[in-house]
Amino acid sequence: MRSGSNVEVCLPSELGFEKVALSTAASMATLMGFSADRVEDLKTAVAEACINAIEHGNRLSDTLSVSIVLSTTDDQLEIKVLDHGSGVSKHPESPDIDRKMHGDEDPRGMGMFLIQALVDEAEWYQGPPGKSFVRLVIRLDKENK
Amino acid sequence: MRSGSNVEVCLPSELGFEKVALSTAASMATLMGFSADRVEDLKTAVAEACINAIEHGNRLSDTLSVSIVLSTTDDQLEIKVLDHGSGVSKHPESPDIDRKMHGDEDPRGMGMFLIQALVDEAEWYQGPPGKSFVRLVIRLDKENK
Amino acid sequence: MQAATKVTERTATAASGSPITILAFAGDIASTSKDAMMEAYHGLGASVSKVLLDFTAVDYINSSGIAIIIQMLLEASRAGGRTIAIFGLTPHFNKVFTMVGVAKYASMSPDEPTALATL
Amino acid sequence: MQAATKVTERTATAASGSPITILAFAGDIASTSKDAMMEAYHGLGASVSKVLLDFTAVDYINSSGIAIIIQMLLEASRAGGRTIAIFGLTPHFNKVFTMVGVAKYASMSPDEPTALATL
Ligand SMILES: Nc1ncnc2c1ncn2[C@@H]1O[C@H](COP(=O)(O)OP(=O)(O)O)[C@@H](O)[C@H]1O
Ligand SMILES: Nc1ncnc2c1ncn2[C@@H]1O[C@H](COP(=O)(O)OP(=O)(O)O)[C@@H](O)[C@H]1O
Repeated sequence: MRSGSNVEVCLPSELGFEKVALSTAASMATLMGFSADRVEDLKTAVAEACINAIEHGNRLSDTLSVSIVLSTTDDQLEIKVLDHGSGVSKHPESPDIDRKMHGDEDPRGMGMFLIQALVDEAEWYQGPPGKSFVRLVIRLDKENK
Repeated sequence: MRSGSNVEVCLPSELGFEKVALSTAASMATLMGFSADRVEDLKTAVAEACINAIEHGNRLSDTLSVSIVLSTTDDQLEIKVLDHGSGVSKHPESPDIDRKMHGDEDPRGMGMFLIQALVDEAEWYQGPPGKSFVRLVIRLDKENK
Repeated sequence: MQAATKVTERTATAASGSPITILAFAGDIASTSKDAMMEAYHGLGASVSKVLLDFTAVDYINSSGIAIIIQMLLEASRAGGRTIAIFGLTPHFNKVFTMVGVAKYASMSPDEPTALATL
Repeated sequence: MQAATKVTERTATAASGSPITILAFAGDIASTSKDAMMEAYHGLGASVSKVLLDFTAVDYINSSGIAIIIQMLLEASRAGGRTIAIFGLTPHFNKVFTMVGVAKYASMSPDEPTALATL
């Protein structure tokens, strides 16, 4: 595979389509040689990033789309998920199951936590419309660690 | 799923990336409710269409990409695979295994035949650069026939 | 575009002899699953004290889906005296459920026999 | 970006008692597989008269890959006296191989025991 090969996917802002992005990302990662375990981690991270872009970024608008840019280098896969919102302004607290079980915290609010826990790098950028994104990276040298 | 939801994928003109498109298409078709059998047929048709776009249309150029546009309606999935070549000017003969086994025909040359055999509609269009494409359709009402 | 969540109810007997109600899910577990899942849960008789959630036929779960399960655990804990346990998750989702803390409030087993043995 | 094709050679005995050479493929069968596949085929001793191609561990085959198999069948037919049979294809690729006519020149069985029984 040429280093620097890019794949781009555009999705409608409709829940469920995150599964299309997840399949595309899983296929790329498998081709690059990531193990089945890490591909599973990536699938969940990409799904959560797309759900957030669809729901929070594009607010389910049927005129806005979510872009996913997958870029490969020899040793890593970088995935940017872009939406038309203003981006993530503050990182939520990590979910606290005890607080959730006492009704002191919304049962939701686990997406960004999972993304961060499942990939090697996750960063959120606020940009002009269409250019807010989260950038995920998984690295091949983290295999078998 | 909203009727008219579109997904677009852009691939580099590098053999192997057809597998990324095939995964994306398979995921869309599965979400729409196509059976596992028909999803397998679609995977092969999309892979062959992408291989032709990469090899014949874009001639493996690292500056040209292949676009795949997947459009859904209530009862069908349409997939266009676009490249930067001048398109298919004449349809090849169907492959003849006897001629191949006698060395009278190239062992290759089965892609377009398979595409046509595996989907409900397949048409090739010659267009300006970036706009030559093959259009594939699978219809839900052909399920269980 | 989400695959509809199917919920099937069946009963079994735990190793201890207690009757167990199993809610088996199939399809996706996502925000759209909420009604199907919570209706099935609310439909359980008040006397049901042990519930097993069967994820064997599920292959996609997202964080909104996990929130529905947390909601169930919270209702069970509030009602008091009802135990919920989980089986049939893939190793990946076993890890994810553990990461978000679900494992602290519901025991998780690989399959039905193992789950029944622990109740 | 193609997964490298692995070819492993092993031997077995057919129901008829004849010795069989099995070439087992793993990975993708595509244009990039040509060298690995044809080298393995050319490496077979001249005395080998029955060859089974095992596709059990293959999950992607494209038309360029099928062309390589036709090339093998053609060489076997030209050499004379060598039979090639196929097993382990998924139902989908079984259909595809039949569509392009490969089934006319190589018998296709679902698995190894069935293939050995027919040789
Ligand atoms: N792409 C995004 N654009 C705007 N806001 C976002 C985006 N992603 C996440 N957020 C904000 O961060 C919060 C936490 O997100 P997350 O942890 O995924 O949980 P949930 O989506 O269940 O609320 C969201 O509720 C939202 O306010
Ligand atoms: N996208 C395309 N652009 C230009 N020519 C094409 C394209 N797809 C197919 N062709 C032409 O049609 C021929 C037959 O294609 P196909 O049946 O797929 O077999 P193969 O690719 O093995 O030659 C190709 O050799 C090529 O000349």
